[in-house]
Amino acid sequence: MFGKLDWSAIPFDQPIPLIAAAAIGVILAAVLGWITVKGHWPYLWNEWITSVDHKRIGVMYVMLGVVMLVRGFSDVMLMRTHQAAAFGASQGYLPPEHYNQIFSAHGTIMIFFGSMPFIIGLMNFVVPLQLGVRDVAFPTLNSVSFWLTASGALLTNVSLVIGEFARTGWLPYAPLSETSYSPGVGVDYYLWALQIAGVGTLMSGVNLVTTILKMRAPGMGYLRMPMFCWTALGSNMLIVAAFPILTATLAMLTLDRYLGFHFFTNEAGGNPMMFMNLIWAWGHPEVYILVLPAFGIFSEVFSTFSSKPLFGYRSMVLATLFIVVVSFTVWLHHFFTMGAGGDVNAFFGISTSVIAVGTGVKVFNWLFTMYGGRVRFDTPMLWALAFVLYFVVGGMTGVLLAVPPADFLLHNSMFLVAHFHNVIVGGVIFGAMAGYEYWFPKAFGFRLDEGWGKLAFWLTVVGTVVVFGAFYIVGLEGMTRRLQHIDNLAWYDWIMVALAGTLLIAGGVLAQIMQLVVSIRHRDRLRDETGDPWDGRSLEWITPSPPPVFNFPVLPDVHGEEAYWEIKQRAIEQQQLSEVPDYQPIEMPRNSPTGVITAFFCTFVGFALIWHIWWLAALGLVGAYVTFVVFAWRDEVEFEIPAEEVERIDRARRESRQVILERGAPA
Amino acid sequence: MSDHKRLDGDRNDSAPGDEGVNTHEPLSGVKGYAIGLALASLLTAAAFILPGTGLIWGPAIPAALVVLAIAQMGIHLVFFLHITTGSDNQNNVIALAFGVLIVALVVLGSVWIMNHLHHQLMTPADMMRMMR
Amino acid sequence: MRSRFSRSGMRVCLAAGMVLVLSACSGGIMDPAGPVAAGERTIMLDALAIMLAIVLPTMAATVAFAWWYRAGNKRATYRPDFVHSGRIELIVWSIPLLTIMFLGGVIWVGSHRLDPARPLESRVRPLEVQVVSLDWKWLFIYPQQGVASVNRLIIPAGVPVHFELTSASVLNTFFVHQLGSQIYTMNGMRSQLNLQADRPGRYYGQSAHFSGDGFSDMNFWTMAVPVGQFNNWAAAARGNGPVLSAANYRQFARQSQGVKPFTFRAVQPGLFDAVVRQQLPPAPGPETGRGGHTMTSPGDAH
Amino acid sequence: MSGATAQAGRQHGARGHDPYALGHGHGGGGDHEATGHGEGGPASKRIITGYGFWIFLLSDIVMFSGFFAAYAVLAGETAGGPGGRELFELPRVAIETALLLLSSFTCGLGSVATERRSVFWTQIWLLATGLLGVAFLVLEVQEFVQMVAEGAGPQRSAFLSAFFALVGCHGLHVGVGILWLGTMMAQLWVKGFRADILRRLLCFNLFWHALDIIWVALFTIVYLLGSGA
Ligand code: HEO
Ligand code: HEM
Ligand SMILES: [Cu+2]
Repeated sequence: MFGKLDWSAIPFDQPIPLIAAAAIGVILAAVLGWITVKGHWPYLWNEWITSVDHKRIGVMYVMLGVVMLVRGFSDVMLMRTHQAAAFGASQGYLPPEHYNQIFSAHGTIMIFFGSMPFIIGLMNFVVPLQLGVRDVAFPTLNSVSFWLTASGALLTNVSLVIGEFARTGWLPYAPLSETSYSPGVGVDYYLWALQIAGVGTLMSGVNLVTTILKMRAPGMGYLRMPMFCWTALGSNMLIVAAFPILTATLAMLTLDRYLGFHFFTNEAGGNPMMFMNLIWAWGHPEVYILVLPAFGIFSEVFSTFSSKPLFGYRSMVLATLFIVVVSFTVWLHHFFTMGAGGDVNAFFGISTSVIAVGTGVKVFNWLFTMYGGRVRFDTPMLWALAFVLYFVVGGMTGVLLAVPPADFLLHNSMFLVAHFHNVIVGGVIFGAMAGYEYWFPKAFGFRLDEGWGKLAFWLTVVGTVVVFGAFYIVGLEGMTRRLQHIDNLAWYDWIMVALAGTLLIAGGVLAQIMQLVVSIRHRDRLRDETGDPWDGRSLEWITPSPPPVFNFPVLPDVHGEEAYWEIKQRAIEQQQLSEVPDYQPIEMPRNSPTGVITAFFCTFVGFALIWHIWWLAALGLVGAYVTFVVFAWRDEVEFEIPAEEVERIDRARRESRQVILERGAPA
Repeated sequence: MSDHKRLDGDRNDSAPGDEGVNTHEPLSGVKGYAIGLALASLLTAAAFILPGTGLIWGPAIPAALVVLAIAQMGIHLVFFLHITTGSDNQNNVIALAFGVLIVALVVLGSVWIMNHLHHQLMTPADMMRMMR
Repeated sequence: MRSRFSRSGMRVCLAAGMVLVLSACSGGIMDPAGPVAAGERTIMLDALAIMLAIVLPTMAATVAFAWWYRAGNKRATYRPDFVHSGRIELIVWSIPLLTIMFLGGVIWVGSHRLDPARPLESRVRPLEVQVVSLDWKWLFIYPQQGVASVNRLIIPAGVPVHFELTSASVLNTFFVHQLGSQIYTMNGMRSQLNLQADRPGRYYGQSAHFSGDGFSDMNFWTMAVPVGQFNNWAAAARGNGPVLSAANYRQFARQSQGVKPFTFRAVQPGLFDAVVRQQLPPAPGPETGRGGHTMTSPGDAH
Repeated sequence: MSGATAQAGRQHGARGHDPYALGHGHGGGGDHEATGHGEGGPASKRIITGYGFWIFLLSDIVMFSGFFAAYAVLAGETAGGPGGRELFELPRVAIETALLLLSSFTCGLGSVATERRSVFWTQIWLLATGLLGVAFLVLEVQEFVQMVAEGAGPQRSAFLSAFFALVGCHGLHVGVGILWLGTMMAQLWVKGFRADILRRLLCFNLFWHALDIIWVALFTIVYLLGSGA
């Protein structure tokens, strides 16, 4: 009846996950109870859960990302404290089978359910606004994508209490991940969670590519798109081109595990090296999927807070496309030490370091954007500056690892761990934070508190420098990654330093949460009345904060390279707003529960397959198909907002714009 | 209204699979599909039959088959999917080119890497087999 | 070698100094004990120095630009139309490009010279060692001596060693930091590695690739000893200890942790090849995991 | 902010804001017609949908390339079991190919009928397409069953794993396509040529033709080359 699922699946013998799960369960129950008591369900259901508005979906993506980043960080606390206590004779407090799950879960959660949703959420929210259109190309599909990602995140976290998570590292290298060496359900959780979330990501990629290429405000030629749209395009092209490889690879491993195929097994001619090859053919582009949008965010931030257009726009576009293509020719640098020989290693080493050219161009153009500017040090700009200082070091160590003879020494060391955190935290997370601080007022209509924001900034930045600085050094001293127990006492001091740094980051995380709490409490004081709090340059700042469902009452007519800046300057110059347009009724897509329902069924299918509950899997599949048919049968997919309503909403906006105009120079 | 301007087809842009916007080309409609079918059948037949006839130099057969396959894919793209070089089709073709590039990189790259690995990590037994 | 980069000589010293101070003589990769490790370290430091020569000024410029052009600075000129410059564009592309071209040369030559499979130049005939990584211990077979050692690698100093490596089960990495060049061990594959210890000493070695529950303690000491002492050791090893036969091997290949170093008095000839060719089947994994039992045992396929 | 910025704005105001000296600051929505080329505003819904689906298809083809890569690498790993030469029956493959090619043709005729807004003929051709697809699947399943019965199932060797996965993945696509087709025929029956149904028909056509293209790669690389040509 329940396949392999029985009471032994619950880790009664391990207090830590049980207590954690119980705590989360209590909190969740409390939140749900509160919502029920307050009667917020209809609002949540109608306005958020079934929403197909790209802004709402974007916000939900970011919320999922934030929660999962905190979840991933709790793993970090476990790892750091455990390792600090696991030297020599002491075994620490986490047995290997548990510790191994923790670093695997940390990596998986941070990449797939922390950073990816955060970044995709920002793209979802911002790209249509910057392009001057009303939504993404496929709004309902967008909701499906989001909920599938959430479904994957849910499965990953369920593994904490029911069964186990993979103990193989964040990429389940075969043959360790094959049934012979990982008989438990951990790898199965990994496979289905990622497969479901991966489909969501892929569809989100299709959606955004189509949006950017086919839906832009009149006059918005390719070379007039804001830089963030370009990097979003690059990132989503990579998603479309790389995620299918992940899907295929995971499917092969699934076939091996479920049906006894021999893709990557030790037996019958299977080839484990093929797993590494394929997973990295996806894995390397993946890191640029993460970091390209962050580059875009920094481009926007540098330009806005230097009060200058972005320097060297054309080079930036070129560099982005360059990175997109070249990132598909470098994947072997993750297994130089497999022994493919001098020619192959040299080719991939060189092509890897060539990426530094494209990235270097970007860095230099950001510098020259500041040159001759008026630099304002608001929180987003602080993150951007810290990013450049920090990321160039991480990039440099990346290039060092791309030199095969150096990699022969550094592969799989803590130096490598330091490298990728240096670029991921310094690039992706700093970028996400900058974007969060920058676009928060747009999304919610009030700014975030600067004091707490700066505190969070300093704690996090100093903390990361300390932690990963220590990792670089122990890496050079020969320490390997993924150690549950350390018997080389020479590394002790640096592990303690890393622990101290982790505590600083924890302080940063807390300060970041405080910032949100304090800002919500003082939202009236922090209200953004104008819709343009930073003196912005691209079209999202022409809308009120938060923007109405339809974003733009009339699609903006773009006349220049910086669409909004140009409109704003013209208004200031002529001391009047553009003419009142001729408002027309607007058709917007109706909300739809398709996304949640599909994800609901997919979660069940995933869970059922993990535990071999075949009837439930079949039921879930049928449910998903029925959902699809019902969705396809809908007759009314859009609703109309009458012209008067549009006019009423836009009148308020125009009044607040008048304020900007009269001030002559917005703050 | 600019955004309601053209709801049925842009003059300079067409959906993939749609026939070109300036439709009245000679090779459109049923005729186009028929020609496509004829050409594809021809190429398929050639691929199945030629290797058995001894008309092609043995070692060159794989190359011939690959070329035939590429030609047939081209036929499908042009006559069934209406991918052309027309300006209304640029976006579709660029996307296709990007896709083909990625496919080529992944397949050729993997084969190249795995061949080298296989060669470098060959077991003594394999080496014997190679010699033979 | 260093003098070639005289322009950035200062920084070379700085970088090298920094790194060395940080990890002097810790037994890590900065303290090479053989030609391979030394070559690799030099390449690493060279590459680092070249890159620091660009990265450090970039970082300095970041701080300087941001500070000088701060909004409150009355002396800085505001130039909102300075957004494009063909000259700067050219420079911006060529600086990293040139650096990478040079680095590319280093990569090309280095990858070939230090290819792990490439024999070391030496007048001495290399010692053959066959390495098998097992869950979770190391087996070192000395075909020329006819003995084997578990969890301790004994090699003669000053003599090149030619390793052939494979794995009994999952992927591991053989790595002795001070000798250089780690390499994967994989079931059904035979990797090759050439190393040499220049001076006698005790060097830390470990698996550098995660391989399951016993991975953390899958380390071993490498003892580089004078040639005479090595021969004595081999002779002594031939004197006692069990014999490593195929049957023993199957037993030995089962998962275990914390195995104390010991030696095998004799090794069944061709054992290593049998493992590589999978004539000896891959070693079994654990019996169960949470929520699962082994459905097929890896031996079944044969 | 200040005069200087406003100044900059003013300077460029006249000929459109072109700070990057890209040289086409004429601006305005009217000059160019199509989004694809820059300036015409969002494309029509049909183009957006078609293009989105096109991108999806390309991603699907990349997924196939993963399976193709695996097949190419593992094709020689028969582990002492049967190889393609012993297993593949070219006559059946030839029939399969003919069926699929013909179904691509009927599918195209269907789209011509759709363009002429003939529900009857559209349904007829869709039905023909579906039936040809089913016939193809039947042959493929027959082949699989036969191989498994001969002890040449996917568990036998890495080569057979890769074979079953690759060909099976294509078969799965055909199966899903048939399910989709059936659903859509019902929809067309009930709802007629609504705009969204026309868009779905366009997507289905793309999908079906793409499957045929993949089959070309498949029968060439797997069957023809594999049977030792
Ligand atoms: C967002 C994530 C991200 C980013 C952006 C990068 C960027 C780079 N990475 Fe990293 N990486 C990332 C994430 C990872 N990398 C990894 C592993 C990894 C490895 C394998 C090491 C090993 O396993 O032994 C190599 C060789 C690199 C190289 C590089 C290079 C050359 C870049 C370049 O893109 C950096 C370019 C930037 C530069 C160089 C700085 C700015 C340039 C300037 C200022 C110009 C002048 C500079 C020069 C000319 C040098 N990476 C892993 C390990 C996964 C695992 O094993 O678990 C992860 C997760
Ligand atoms: C912010 C603070 C963070 C800290 C202190 C931190 C710390 C760590 C530590 C200690 C490890 C294990 C190292 C080892 O193998 O011994 C690790 C692994 C890893 N981390 Fe983080 N991390 C942080 C954030 C992130 C983020 C944001 C991401 C990704 C977006 C990330 C991705 C990874 C990955 C992929 C691994 C490898 C997991 C594996 O070995 O399988 N980390 N991290
Ligand atoms: Cu990489």
